[in-house]
Amino acid sequence: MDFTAIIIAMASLGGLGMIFSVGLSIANKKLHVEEDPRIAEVIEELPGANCGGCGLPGCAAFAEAVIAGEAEISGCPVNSDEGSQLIAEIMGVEVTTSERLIARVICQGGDYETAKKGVYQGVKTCIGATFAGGGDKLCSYGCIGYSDCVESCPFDAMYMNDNGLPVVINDKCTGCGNCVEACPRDIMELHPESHKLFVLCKNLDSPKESRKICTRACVGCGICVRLAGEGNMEMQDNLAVVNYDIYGSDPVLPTEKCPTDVLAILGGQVIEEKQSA
Amino acid sequence: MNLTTKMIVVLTVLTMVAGGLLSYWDGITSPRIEAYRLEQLKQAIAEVLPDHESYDEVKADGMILYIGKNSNDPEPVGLAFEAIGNGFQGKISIMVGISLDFKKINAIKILEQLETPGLGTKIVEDPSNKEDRFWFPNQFKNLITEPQIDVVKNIKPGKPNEIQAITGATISSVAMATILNDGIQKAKSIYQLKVQ
Amino acid sequence: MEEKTNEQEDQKSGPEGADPSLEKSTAPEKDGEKQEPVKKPETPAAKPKPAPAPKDPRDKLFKPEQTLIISSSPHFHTHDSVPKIMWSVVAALVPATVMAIYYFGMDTLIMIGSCVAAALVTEIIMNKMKGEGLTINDGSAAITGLLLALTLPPSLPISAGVIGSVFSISIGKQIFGGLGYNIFNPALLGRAFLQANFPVAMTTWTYPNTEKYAQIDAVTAATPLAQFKFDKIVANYGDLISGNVGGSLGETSALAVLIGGIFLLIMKYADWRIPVSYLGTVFILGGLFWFFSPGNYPDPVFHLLSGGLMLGALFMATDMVTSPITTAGSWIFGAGAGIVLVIIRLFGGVPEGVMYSILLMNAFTPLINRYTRPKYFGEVRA
Amino acid sequence: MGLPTFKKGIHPNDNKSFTNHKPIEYLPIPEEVFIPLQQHIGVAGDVLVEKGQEVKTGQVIGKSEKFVSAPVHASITGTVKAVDQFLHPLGIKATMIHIEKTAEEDEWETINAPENWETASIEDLRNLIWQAGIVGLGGAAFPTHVKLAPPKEKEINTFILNGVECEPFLTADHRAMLEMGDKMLIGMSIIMKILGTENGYIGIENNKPDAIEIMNELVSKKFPAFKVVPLKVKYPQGAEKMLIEAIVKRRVPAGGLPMDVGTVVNNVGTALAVANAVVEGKPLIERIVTVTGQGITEPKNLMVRIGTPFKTLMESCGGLKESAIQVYMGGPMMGFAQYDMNVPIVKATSGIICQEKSDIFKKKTYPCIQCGNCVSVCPMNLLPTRLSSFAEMVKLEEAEEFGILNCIECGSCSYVCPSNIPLVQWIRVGKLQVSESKRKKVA
Amino acid sequence: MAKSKTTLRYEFLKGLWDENPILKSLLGLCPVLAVTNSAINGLAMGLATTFVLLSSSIIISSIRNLIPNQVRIPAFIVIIATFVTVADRFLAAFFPLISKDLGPYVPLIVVNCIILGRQEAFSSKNSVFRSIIDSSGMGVGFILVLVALGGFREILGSASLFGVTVLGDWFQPWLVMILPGGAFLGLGIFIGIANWINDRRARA
Amino acid sequence: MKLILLFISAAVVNNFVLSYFLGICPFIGVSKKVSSAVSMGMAVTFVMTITAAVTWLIYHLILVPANLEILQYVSFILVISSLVQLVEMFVKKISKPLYDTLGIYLPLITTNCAILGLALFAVLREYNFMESLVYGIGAGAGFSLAIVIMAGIREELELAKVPKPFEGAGITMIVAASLALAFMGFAGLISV
Ligand SMILES: Cc1cc2nc3c(=O)[nH]c(=O)nc-3n(C[C@H](O)[C@H](O)[C@H](O)COP(=O)(O)O)c2cc1C
Ligand SMILES: Cc1cc2nc3c(=O)[nH]c(=O)nc-3n(C[C@H](O)[C@H](O)[C@H](O)COP(=O)(O)O)c2cc1C
Ligand SMILES: Cc1cc2nc3c(=O)[nH]c(=O)nc-3n(C[C@H](O)[C@H](O)[C@H](O)COP(=O)(O)O)c2cc1C
Ligand SMILES: Cc1cc2nc3c(=O)[nH]c(=O)nc-3n(C[C@H](O)[C@H](O)[C@H](O)CO)c2cc1C
Ligand code: SF4
Ligand code: SF4
Ligand code: SF4
Ligand code: SF4
Ligand code: FES
Repeated sequence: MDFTAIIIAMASLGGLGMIFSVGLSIANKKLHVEEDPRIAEVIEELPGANCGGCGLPGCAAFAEAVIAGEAEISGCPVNSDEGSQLIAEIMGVEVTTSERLIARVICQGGDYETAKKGVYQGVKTCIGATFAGGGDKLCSYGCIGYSDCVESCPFDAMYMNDNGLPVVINDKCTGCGNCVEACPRDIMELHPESHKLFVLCKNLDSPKESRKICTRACVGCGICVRLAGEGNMEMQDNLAVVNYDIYGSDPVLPTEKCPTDVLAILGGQVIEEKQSA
Repeated sequence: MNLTTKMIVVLTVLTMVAGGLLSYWDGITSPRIEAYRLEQLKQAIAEVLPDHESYDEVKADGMILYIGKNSNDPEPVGLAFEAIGNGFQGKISIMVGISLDFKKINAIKILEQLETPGLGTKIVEDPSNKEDRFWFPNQFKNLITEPQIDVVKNIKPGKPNEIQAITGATISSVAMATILNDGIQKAKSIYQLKVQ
Repeated sequence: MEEKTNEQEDQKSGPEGADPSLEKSTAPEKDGEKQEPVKKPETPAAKPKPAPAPKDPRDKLFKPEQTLIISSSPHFHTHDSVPKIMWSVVAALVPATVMAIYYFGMDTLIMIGSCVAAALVTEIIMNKMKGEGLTINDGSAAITGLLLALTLPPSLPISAGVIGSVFSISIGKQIFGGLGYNIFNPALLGRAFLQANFPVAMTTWTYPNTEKYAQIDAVTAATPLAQFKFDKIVANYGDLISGNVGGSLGETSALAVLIGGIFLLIMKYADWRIPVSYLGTVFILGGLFWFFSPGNYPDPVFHLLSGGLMLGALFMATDMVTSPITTAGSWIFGAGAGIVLVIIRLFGGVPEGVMYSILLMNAFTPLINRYTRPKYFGEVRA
Repeated sequence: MGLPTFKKGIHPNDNKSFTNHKPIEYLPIPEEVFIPLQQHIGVAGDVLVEKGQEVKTGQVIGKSEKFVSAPVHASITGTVKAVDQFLHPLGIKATMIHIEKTAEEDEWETINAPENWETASIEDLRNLIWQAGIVGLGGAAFPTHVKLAPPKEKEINTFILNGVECEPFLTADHRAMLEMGDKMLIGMSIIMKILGTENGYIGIENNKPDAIEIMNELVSKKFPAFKVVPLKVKYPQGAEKMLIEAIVKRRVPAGGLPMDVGTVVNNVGTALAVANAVVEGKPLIERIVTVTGQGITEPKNLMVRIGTPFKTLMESCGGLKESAIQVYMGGPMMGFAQYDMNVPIVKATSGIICQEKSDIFKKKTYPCIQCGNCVSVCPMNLLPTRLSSFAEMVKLEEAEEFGILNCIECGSCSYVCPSNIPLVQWIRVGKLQVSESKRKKVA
Repeated sequence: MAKSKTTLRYEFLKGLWDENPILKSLLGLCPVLAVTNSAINGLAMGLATTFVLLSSSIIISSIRNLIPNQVRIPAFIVIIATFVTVADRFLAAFFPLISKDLGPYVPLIVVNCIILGRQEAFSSKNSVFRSIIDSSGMGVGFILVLVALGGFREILGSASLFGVTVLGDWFQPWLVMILPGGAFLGLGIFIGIANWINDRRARA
Repeated sequence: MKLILLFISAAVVNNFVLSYFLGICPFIGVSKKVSSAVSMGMAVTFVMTITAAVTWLIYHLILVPANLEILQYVSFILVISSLVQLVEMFVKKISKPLYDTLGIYLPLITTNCAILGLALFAVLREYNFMESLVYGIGAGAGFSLAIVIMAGIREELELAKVPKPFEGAGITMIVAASLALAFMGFAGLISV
């Protein structure tokens, strides 16, 4: 065993190591750029879907905004409460839990229920169809049915049913609102979980018109308004509207009285049950 | 310990340990590696030179001549050297065994090459040729080197200094001839200078 | 875009009286994904139906007197279509195919047939695997098979041709998404694959069955380019034009290729800029080398007529899918391919570089497109 | 080389022989009209009438005080039946005023035209044009008084009268030039007086030799300052930017307006309307509409009241054939498909085209084969194939970088695409999304 | 990174499929591509890598608290490089033929992203025992893919497996499979198939 | 002339990525956008050049005289990683834009086979200092060429309908295979 060789080796490599560690430590002092280490920590805790549901261009941007105090800690709609809690720990504050939002499909005019106005040919997206008279369904207010909302959902929380209507899978919906953005007809709406009563129609046509257009259109008969009581619901432009500020969370309303079955009480269940028949 | 010292100490200690460890390992492995290298060399020389007992090394100009000897024979049995040159893709290095007058190749062995598999690699062996997988390197056995080694294509060589090119790898074949021709020239001049 | 016809429209609403939506109320249950309703929703299926009610609630709905087409402008369209273009290319390849059969015998026909068939079958299989409609009618797979066959040496085993054809369509085209999305020319990629796979078979040539070569008993021939590269022999132009030389099936007769190519250019199915710049660059660059050192380098006309240049420039470089869409891009594409070709032919390890030059420029095409985007009307660029 | 024109563009079959020889017919006053409040680019007016109210022809029934807006007038004398949502030819529900005819003869409520326009002040003239509710009749329906009020720093030195009518089938402008050229040129003079320019050009495509001849004659007789410019037949020659390039060789900058290069362009119909308003005090209540195509029994050029349902026009043309499968408002390249014949004629309706066969229906769509045809025809020098894929893949930044907002939706690209890709529709989607995301960024 | 909940079993198995370093994380691709022209080379490379991975994990996880963050990477690399040298010399001394075939790719294990990646992501944060489990899982996953890819390429490219001829004379070897193009192609197909299987599993 | 040929050989004919499989991780990872590919290419070229110079010095001035070739890997990698880290810190300090386009890629490069491979090849082939330097630049240029082409193609493929399982890495490998096939055309052009 040649010990000199070993010593030389230790000395040379050790020397190299020393030189560079000295260099690095000097550099570490002289060249250090301050950056909040919490940004990285927050990013760790985010789900990383980069869905934009928070209104910022991505998870990293959201993290920076949280650190800068420009965004709510619970502002990420996707993050679990547990996750938000962890971020809060990083930030050293309490989280305010907001009520869960769920997307609702406010139309029941599927292929089966609505009148057709012709044959649509062209781009099979809802927004594309708006440039050519809005698809082949006659209703100018209802769902076009080319699934823009479904495509836009980053969490696979939607699908199109056989009747050509979108369906939200409640458990998967995070309330990010992408589908609301995507829908050119404003059929998708975000509602707090506590909203139970819905008028599943957007048609503003006169009763005469709407009867001709869809078997599941609100025909503006006003029965529901009368049953619900003044102030709780009202008719606006031939359409019944629920006043959610004071009503709609715990309604006791005989929904079957609605002649076209647009009135629905939706719990957590999939809206499809209401729409497919 | 503050951070800076810690950084320096940790890295220095680590590298020292690593250096020591490796040097120790070097002591164990390098003799074996060296032995293997020598073994390989000896084997290659043995393959290209006729029977011999030992060889002398003559170094010059970056080339080593191995002169094969038998103890009871004053004349060396022949000469071996490594010829290196460019092939189709990269360097080809060939161990050449040659007669002392440099007129006749005894045999060659290709030590390294980077030719295209299946094409240029036929200079080493040709698995598709069932009769003689080594037909190409075997062509060099007892090949006459004067005036120089020539390559012919698609026909059987007519002259004693000709070899037949590999179909589809003319470049590699020609490169072999060139490397040998150049190497022989160089070895010859070294031999004449140093040995004679 | 799937087309919708009136008939389909009718079928969609189901047979008279039957209520398709009734079945749907038992729509796929996703376990755990649905919560129990707060209150059982009243579905009409559960609701007692008023007895004499109209059979179908939709009877009351509006029915247009005349079903009209709703589409976005423009409502006019040319009469060109993808299949029309593709089958015209096949037609344009007929002269070269005929010459190939004439020179290399009926085996050629079998080779071409197998390659085309393999291409079509692969296309069908890939269509099925991807779960999409059949796309063989558009003709592009047939072109790929045909062009691949025309670039193969006459003596290549049929099985190798079939392997190449399968590779062309599966890896060269369908894996990128099918027609229109491939980056590399599928036929050439298939050929490059074969070249690397079976290098010897792919560089073994035979002479045409013509009188000129009847006496020569050599099994293997050399292509004019290889002859020049390794032995500095220049073939005569007449043979090059008519195709009476060794080489790939469809490339030997410059004239036959040219006839088909000109047809394509006239029909505007191929961008004239690409062959012009490709051939032009080869002519000029090759000419320069020849001018300064005629002994070492072949003359430019020889360059143009020999090897697969004509076939490549007219039929393969012009494949619109894999060439730039901008006009400036087309010029650059052709010129780049020309430069690469001359470098490979004069200095490379292989005698012919058409395939590689086009494949390389295919790789550059996205970048070319990117950097040659024309200024749009009134654009001011920083 | 000959006639001036612009770069790129296409040559669709012009199909004008259906109606180009048919004189303009006056459609009898219709039984009812539906007058949308919004028939122009800009702010919609407020309703000035109530249900049950009697209105006279020419009476203002909707208007807004906002600058970029135009009033609408009753086009017949009658009673207001309803103010409600009705289907607009653009495929949306819009507020319209439904008037039922009560008198066979018009009772006019005109605007105060000056005695002699040549001495009237520019302010008055412009005001008059606003009162008359005149908007561009070339298709975009931009309020003309706004166009004629360029900001001070933009000096306007050229006016071009757009008599190109490059869309296939349409002949309304062509007939107007033949039959009402006189009045039209007076309108042009008025516009040029307002703009204060001396250089007037009249651009006409070479497939209307009779119009060129008549205009030349009129010009040489009465308006020697004007110049008639015959243009090579090519679509979309009529688009402002192309026309300006063809005639005065100026390029409107991207995102800019013609006035950025000192030019204003107006349609021949607009000039006619200006003359009607200024000389006769008649607001814009009628326009020429070409009803044509294989799918209509008897193609015609009709002078019709704004608000007349399509149905009425078709009946006067012998009705829609059984075999008709498509009807659109406007030309085949830019027109809007219709499915309900109750929609009314609006100020921007230049024609109703009824087709028996459709070029695109049932035609298969293939993936883009990168042939570059679309690139080689786009008059705006865009890469339509890329724009459409960007829109499809929602790559808005790239789309904007590639100039999607500059597309004039002329349809040339879709027309030539061998893969039959609905390029323009995708591009429209992209444009909408890009401008939305831009707006969001600003907000 | 609250991984403490996961079971040891999963800690090991994840390397085989769910977090397979090659098919999922796409790390350490250079040796994968370069040396898989035969199954035996793949195996040797896999073993060498696993050795380095395992030994450096042990060392790093045991001294993880001593190393300051700023010199983390140099320190890790020195440790890794040491073991690589050990392995390289070992091969050269005892398996010279394989060492020759693997050429310069053994030293390149130093910079193999898998090893550094595992140290960064796991060993520097977990106990020695967990690190060993994790590294062996990763190592086995690595070896499996290497051998499979090596086998695939060897069969097609040389008609043999582990040096034994398996395909008869009728088979003309696909030389491209032992060339660079074949390496990329083979790995691409492997990745595609792996994703396809995952998709199917996710949907089922 | 030798140096020029060496450069072309390293950049094109024996491309590091396409024929030696070095630096595949960044080649796959950072080739999604042309702009970042260009930055990565520049960063790699920069580090390669430094590496070629520094490792040559270390090898020939320290390791060979002291007969310590066994420390080759350790010392090379130590030097490279420390240097890169220093450069990164430096860039971050002096220029934010430069850091954003180049700096953030630097740490990725430490663990890039291409760098160490370059150092080892240069030693293996017994290049002198100048050759070593040119080899470094050429290899960097070759890497940049490959990654920029790949990024261009991948940007285009964003618009393509690649089957789901092959999206991303799968198709990237297939493209790399095709590129490797195409680059075989340069085989035998130069054999240095
Ligand atoms: C992918 C590829 C690899 C090649 N590899 C070699 C090679 O290793 N050796 C060689 O001499 N030629 C090689 N070539 C060159 C050609 O095969 C060339 O045509 C041949 O050298 C000419 O020989 P021939 O006249 O017998 O056909 C290669 C060509 C290609 C396309
Ligand atoms: C938002 C907007 C503002 C405009 N402002 C003016 C203007 O200030 N002056 C003007 O002369 N034209 C203006 N225009 C009209 C355009 O010049 C042009 O006439 C109109 O966009 C229709 O042209 P087209 O039919 O060729 O598309 C404006 C148009 C739009 C859409
Ligand atoms: C593609 C395209 C084609 C057009 N073709 C015509 C045309 O043929 N005739 C016309 O008067 N205006 C045409 N226009 C409208 C003009 O661009 C411009 O808006 C109009 O001439 C302005 O006049 P106005 O404000 O009086 O309508 C076209 C616009 C576009 C975008
Ligand atoms: C002018 C022209 C040339 C073509 N050349 C080729 C070709 O060289 N190779 C090929 O596979 N397909 C070719 N095609 C067919 C088609 O474009 C090709 O299959 C696509 O690349 C598949 O996406 C050509 C088509 C046209 C119109
Ligand atoms: S359904 Fe709508 S709100 Fe819910 S997750 Fe999907 S896109 Fe977001
Ligand atoms: S809800 Fe809206 S986006 Fe969804 S399919 Fe209907 S119209 Fe389209
Ligand atoms: S992109 Fe727009 S401007 Fe260009 S041709 Fe198409 S529609 Fe016309
Ligand atoms: S014309 Fe159609 S097929 Fe051709 S490039 Fe344009 S979009 Fe693609
Ligand atoms: S293994 Fe080579 S760069 Fe990652």
